Amino acid sequence: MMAFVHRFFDTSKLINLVLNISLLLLAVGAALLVGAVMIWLMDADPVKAYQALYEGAFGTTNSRAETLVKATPLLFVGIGICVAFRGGVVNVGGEGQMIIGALAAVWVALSFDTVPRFLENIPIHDFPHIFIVTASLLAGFLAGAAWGGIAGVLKAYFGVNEILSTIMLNQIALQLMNYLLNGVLLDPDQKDRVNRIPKTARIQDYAKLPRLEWFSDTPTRLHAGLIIGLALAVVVYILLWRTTLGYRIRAVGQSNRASRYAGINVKRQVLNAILISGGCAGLAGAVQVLGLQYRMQTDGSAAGFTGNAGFNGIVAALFGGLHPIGTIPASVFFGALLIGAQSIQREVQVPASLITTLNGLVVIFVVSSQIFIKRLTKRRASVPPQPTTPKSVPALQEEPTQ
Amino acid sequence: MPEHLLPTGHRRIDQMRMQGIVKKFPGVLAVDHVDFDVKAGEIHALLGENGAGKSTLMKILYGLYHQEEGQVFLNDLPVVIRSPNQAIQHGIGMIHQHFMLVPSLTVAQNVALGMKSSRGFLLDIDMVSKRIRELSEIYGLQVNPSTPIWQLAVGEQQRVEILRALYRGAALLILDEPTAVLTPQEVDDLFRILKQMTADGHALIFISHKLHEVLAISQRITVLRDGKQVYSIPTETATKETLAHMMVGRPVVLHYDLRPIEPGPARLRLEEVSATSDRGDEGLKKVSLQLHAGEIVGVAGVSGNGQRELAQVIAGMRSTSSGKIWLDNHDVTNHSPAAMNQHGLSHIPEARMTDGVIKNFTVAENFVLQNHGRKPYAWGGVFMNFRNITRQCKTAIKDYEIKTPSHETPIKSLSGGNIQKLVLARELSRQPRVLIAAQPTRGVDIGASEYIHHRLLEERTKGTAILLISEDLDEILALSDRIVVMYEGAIVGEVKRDQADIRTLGLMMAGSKVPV
Amino acid sequence: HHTRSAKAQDTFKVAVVMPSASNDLAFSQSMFDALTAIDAEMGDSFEFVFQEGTFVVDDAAVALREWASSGEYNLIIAHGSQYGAIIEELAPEFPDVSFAWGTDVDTFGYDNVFAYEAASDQGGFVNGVLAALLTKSDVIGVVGPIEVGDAKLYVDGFKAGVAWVNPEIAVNVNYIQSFSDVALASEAAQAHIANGADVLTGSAQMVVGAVGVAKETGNVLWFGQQSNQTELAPEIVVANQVYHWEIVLKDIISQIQSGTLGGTSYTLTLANGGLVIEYNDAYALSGFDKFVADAAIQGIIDGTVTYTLE
Amino acid sequence: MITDIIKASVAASAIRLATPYIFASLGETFGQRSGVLNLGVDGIMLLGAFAAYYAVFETGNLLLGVLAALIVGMLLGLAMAFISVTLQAEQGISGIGVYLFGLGLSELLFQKTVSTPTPIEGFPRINFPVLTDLPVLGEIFFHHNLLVYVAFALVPISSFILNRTTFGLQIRAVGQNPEAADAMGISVARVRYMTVMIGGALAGLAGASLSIALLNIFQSNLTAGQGFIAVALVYFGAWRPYWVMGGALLFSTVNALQLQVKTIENALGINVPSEFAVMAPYVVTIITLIFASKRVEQPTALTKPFERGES
Ligand SMILES: Nc1ncnc2c1ncn2[C@@H]1O[C@H](COP(=O)(O)OP(=O)(O)OP(=O)(O)O)[C@@H](O)[C@H]1O
Ligand SMILES: Nc1ncnc2c1ncn2[C@@H]1O[C@H](COP(=O)(O)OP(=O)(O)OP(=O)(O)O)[C@@H](O)[C@H]1O
Ligand SMILES: [Mg+2]
Ligand SMILES: [Mg+2]
Repeated sequence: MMAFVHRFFDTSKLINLVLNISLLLLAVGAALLVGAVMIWLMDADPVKAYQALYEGAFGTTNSRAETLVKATPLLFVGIGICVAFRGGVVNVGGEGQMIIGALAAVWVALSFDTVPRFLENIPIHDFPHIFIVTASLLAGFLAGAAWGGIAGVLKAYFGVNEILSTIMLNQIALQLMNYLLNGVLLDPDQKDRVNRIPKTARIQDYAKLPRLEWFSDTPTRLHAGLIIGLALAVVVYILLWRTTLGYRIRAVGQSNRASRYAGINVKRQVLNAILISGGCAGLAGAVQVLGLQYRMQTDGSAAGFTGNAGFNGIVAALFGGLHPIGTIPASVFFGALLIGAQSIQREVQVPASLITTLNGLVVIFVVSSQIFIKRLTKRRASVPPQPTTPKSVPALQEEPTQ
Repeated sequence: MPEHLLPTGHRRIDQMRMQGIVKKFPGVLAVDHVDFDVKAGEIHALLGENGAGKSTLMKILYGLYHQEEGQVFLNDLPVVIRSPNQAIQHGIGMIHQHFMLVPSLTVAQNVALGMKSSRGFLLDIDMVSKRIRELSEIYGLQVNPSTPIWQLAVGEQQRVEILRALYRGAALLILDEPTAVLTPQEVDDLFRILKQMTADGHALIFISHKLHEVLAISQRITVLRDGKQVYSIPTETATKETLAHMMVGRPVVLHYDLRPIEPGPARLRLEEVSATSDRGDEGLKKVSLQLHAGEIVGVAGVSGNGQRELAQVIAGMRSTSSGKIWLDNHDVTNHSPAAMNQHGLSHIPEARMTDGVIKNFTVAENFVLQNHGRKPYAWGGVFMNFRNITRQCKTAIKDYEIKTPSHETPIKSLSGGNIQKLVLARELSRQPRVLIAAQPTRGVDIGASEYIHHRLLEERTKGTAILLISEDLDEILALSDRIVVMYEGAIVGEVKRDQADIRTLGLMMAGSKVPV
Repeated sequence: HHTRSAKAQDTFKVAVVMPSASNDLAFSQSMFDALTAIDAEMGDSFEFVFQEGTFVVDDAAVALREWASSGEYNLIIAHGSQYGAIIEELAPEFPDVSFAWGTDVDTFGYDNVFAYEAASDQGGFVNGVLAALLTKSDVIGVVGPIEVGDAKLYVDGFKAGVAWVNPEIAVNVNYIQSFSDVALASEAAQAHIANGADVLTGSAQMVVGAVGVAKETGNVLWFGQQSNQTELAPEIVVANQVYHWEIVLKDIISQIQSGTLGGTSYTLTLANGGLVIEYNDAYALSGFDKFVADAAIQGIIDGTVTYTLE
Repeated sequence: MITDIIKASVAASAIRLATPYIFASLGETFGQRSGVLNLGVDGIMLLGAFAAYYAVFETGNLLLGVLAALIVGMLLGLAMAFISVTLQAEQGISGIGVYLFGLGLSELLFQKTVSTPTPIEGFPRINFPVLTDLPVLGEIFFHHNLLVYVAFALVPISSFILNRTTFGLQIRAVGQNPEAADAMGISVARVRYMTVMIGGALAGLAGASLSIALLNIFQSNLTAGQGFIAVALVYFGAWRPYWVMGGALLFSTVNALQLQVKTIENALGINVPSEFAVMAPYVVTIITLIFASKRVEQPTALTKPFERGES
């Protein structure tokens, strides 16, 4: 743990961090400036709009809570993306993996429609609750991992490019969700209605992740998923840089050839990377259901459930330097942006599409500003040569795994 | 050079002069006020240790880097060269240390790359191929224009690079370590071509770590050390010893004393091993070989005759199509690299930058590439033990005199020689019973080469069985107890060290069966 | 122009969240049009704000909670059946705030929740009757989004209407599993036509693609649903079932004004005028066909025409 | 039963469905061959679709519509090139940014201009003398609008450009070994700018093919994610135009087939859940790839920004 603290608090890193953050803010500012012009062109007041953005994201206890709620699935997906990309796997299947994870979690949660007797007899406070929630989360992780694993097996053993397979698997997962929510998982109350809504029954209270009541006096939707996400970030950080498994995954991500030379089973590590990544995305889905929505429902689209977290998590991870710890602030940043942007729509009544445009601009400006950060860090690193953190982004597409 | 082959608009270079060139990189003064010149019809050699600044100086001339100070003159006119494109237009060509070829394209396509086509925006590969054949004939460079580069051996790729420079009508040609990957025969061929080029009025700059080559081919020699020009003399007044001394800053031992050792029991046995090459043909044909404790067996051969496959098959990186491999009487045929490591095999791979190390990993991380999951580097095979890794790596850095800012530096910012030393340190630290050393000193300067050779000999004394694969016959002759020669995937002969001479070895490498 | 200003105390303020664009010619637009109509009628004493394009369920939760906790709105509408779970959670938390949601009938037992739905099977039935009368090939095609909710109700009603006229007529239904894929909807329509359909209908916003195909083919008719789609293809649209949520909203408003915050669930029907069959005047419907359709409408209203949905 | 399913109309449908994919995937092929991954294709398609639609809506001139889509696509390609080549931004994310930007802006502009989905007169079906009236073949091949033929004509043209021209050679070299290309005097940046702009223009055209040729209408998110499938199809086709076309046709054929099966399933007496029918093209695409050969010329520098002197 000391080494961990040390890693994050040496001065040169601190300066880099400050630089990073100021540039990030500058880029966001530039994007918002362009956005201001657009808002103004829409006959709305940009100042009021951005006030609304800030207020919407941070202004009240509730908005702060909502920002964190929005950040939670981004964090889970982002952490998974760190593992995948470090292992040289471009996992754009977060959407599908979230869906499958959520389906598994809700299925397990629902199967405990009463607290089983054997759980009640254990004299630990809240044991049935902890057991059922853990089982549901685990199911979410495993199912997400399995769904990612399909792409992993296809890549490692059949040479099918994972960008292709994960894009396709997202659609397949979506249809699977629609099928199950309108079929075996359908809320029994809905079964006999002609115009039934494709949703599951609500999970029991003891299957829910608790809300974080200490966060404020008034109830918010902030739930324990955030805490799990933070813990997961630390765990995955340790996994990647403190364990032999992480070493192997990173080695394979950097060089298939050198890894093969080193006796590392490249295919297995490719699979490991995407299994973990898919598992994290699966957890994101599970947490959304167990902590927030308490049931699954579909409007026929993936985003209706995931809120695009499967994609936004990639952005968060890359802005977080493909580092699980860096992904934490990056997720909060994006959570705030997404929440604040909606508030613009409500407060100054600009179309939702302006908000989407604005999000696009922020992503573009922030990602474009990275080069200046890179240049600055390089110049700073001049004399003497600095030991670098594992910051380098692995080459995404190296040789085919054969 | 025959006039009809010169592209139009091309300029003749009678004289090129670089004056007071300074180039800084973050933290290093790579080139420090260097004057350098070359004339038409002459070869000027550039010498220096790894990282002395040779490549940097030449990249400035070729427009890849820009000098902070100094001026380049062509035919006494100051010129500014901002890009390779401008260099090419001035008639400057460069053959890079790492080949600049596109593997999936054919020879002709690589040559045509970046050239104007006679048919406008349509490619005219037939025309290019025809001209390539003409040039091949004139200079005796055999290549098939329609072969993709990835199918060519390194030596052949080198020929393509030279052909391309000739094709483009380079009046001034920079050759950055062109011989590092060539066999003696290929070097002879190259030298013949270079001489022909100078006779045709080309100006040539030649970089090499091999002193005898420099002495043999150049008219003038300049030595760089730490970016500074420390020595510039006509070749006829230079000797190996002075040159080595000037480069390294201390005297260098150029000959080794190989005391005979009684070889121990056989450690590695190959029985009629065959394997398929990357190209899909039979790369290894029924190779049988025995390696005893305490001996160095040299594998000589022209590159691309199965040496790569041999090393990879033993290391478990390539599967055999038939035959058996025994390590200490265990059948290890087609075992994984991990298993081979377990059995006590160490392997210095030929392609150190792509196979031997992970460029973005730190020195320390690279130091435990194979053993990261084992004691003392890991707890229970799960958690890395960085305290031990750091300690052992620091010891290795000290013992092997590896020049690196720290054990946490990404290995890619070390020079090739130092990377090679780290690989060596790692492989020897595992106390191997058998060591495969493939091209251990390729592209490494003489100071470092000397060091690596000493280490190999020490290892031999300790009783390790060593297979030394090298295209450098001098190295083979200096270090091997026995020498086997490979040709077209098969072992075509074996000689004892004291019976070996360069001429017969050269003949065997060319495929003639010399009975031993 | 619908910005919130708390000046007039007696202004009735509504906030609504909806899944797609407010001008989607379908579900979201039906609510937007209703609110606009009420706004026109009540003038200064009515105001509404909206958040459109909120297909992400979770985002709707943020908006609804924000509105609820602001305490500024007399009524908060969650226009989308996928938002039900949010209302279920918010309602007990904000007992003084009135919520409405649809399309569903469930008020979750809370007395501050209104629920509303449309008996779209009724208009579907009428459309089906007309379609059956007009088809010459005896093949009719339906393009649907996903096989649930409002869309399924309409389609099932439509099928019943066709069967009421002539059970021999084939009604081919294609749920393309998307509310937004216009291209797929268009190809589904092509497939229907290639298999002999000469009358088409469909539900949800992606059907504009199908309307286009019908129009281009020339001799294929279209029946609209949710909004008046006549302008998409004046030559071939025969009739539309249009939702008039105004009648529900008006009642809700008056209930709230008299102190009742919820507890009622509404259904738009032909009888209560919430569902209206709007004919396309430009289409020359024969007197007989119109007579039968009107008879069906009347029959449904007075209960003489009954049907069962599959 | 089989003859009920496999009909000329299904083939014709497949050809129409494939058209936007072919445009967009060919464009993406150019970019990727030179080493630039543009994940923002869908956003460019949307803006191209809107530009074409709006131009036709205002002027009724179809050529102007095509031109508008090309220009808008090219400009977005230019922006994408600037971001990923000059600013060397992470290509995966900048693509997502461009996607969001295009998705939002196309809808915003639509709402501010036309506002409600309004049909326009798009490219008409071409009536070929004799050919159009041929049985079966006429319906499959000679019953389409101009842009459909342009899309398919672009396949051999793209293949020709990539394999037989100096520009194509430069593209391949830059995508495989930018250092080598640079050393041979080729401007890596110039080549990448051009390919990404070509990619943008073709993505714009893909959008136009939807809004002014196949659907003749605009609506928010008209493409419904087709741009992402187009990127996937580039991998399917392993960066070769003909294979990319094959992928687009395979995907679209399965899609047309599932629509056909669903349409007549009552008559066939079967009941395939819609969800599985809609899933079919995705599943078939993946499965096909498992059996496809893998020996390809891969742009090894894909997603890697190039900077001279960095090795
Ligand atoms: N791209 C670069 N960025 C930073 N520093 C560099 C770069 N290229 C070279 N250097 C520095 O310049 C110095 C000279 O390097 P150069 O490649 O010219 O050496 P060299 O003489 O060619 O060595 P070798 O014999 O290994 O080829 C090195 O010490 C190195 O630190
Ligand atoms: N990107 C870089 N950043 C910093 N230093 C660099 C970089 N590239 C090269 N160098 C430095 O340039 C020097 C020579 O590098 P080069 O790549 O020529 O080595 P090499 O060719 O592998 O060595 P050898 O001559 O042994 O083959 C090294 O000392 C290395 O530190
Ligand atoms: Mg070097
Ligand atoms: Mg060099």
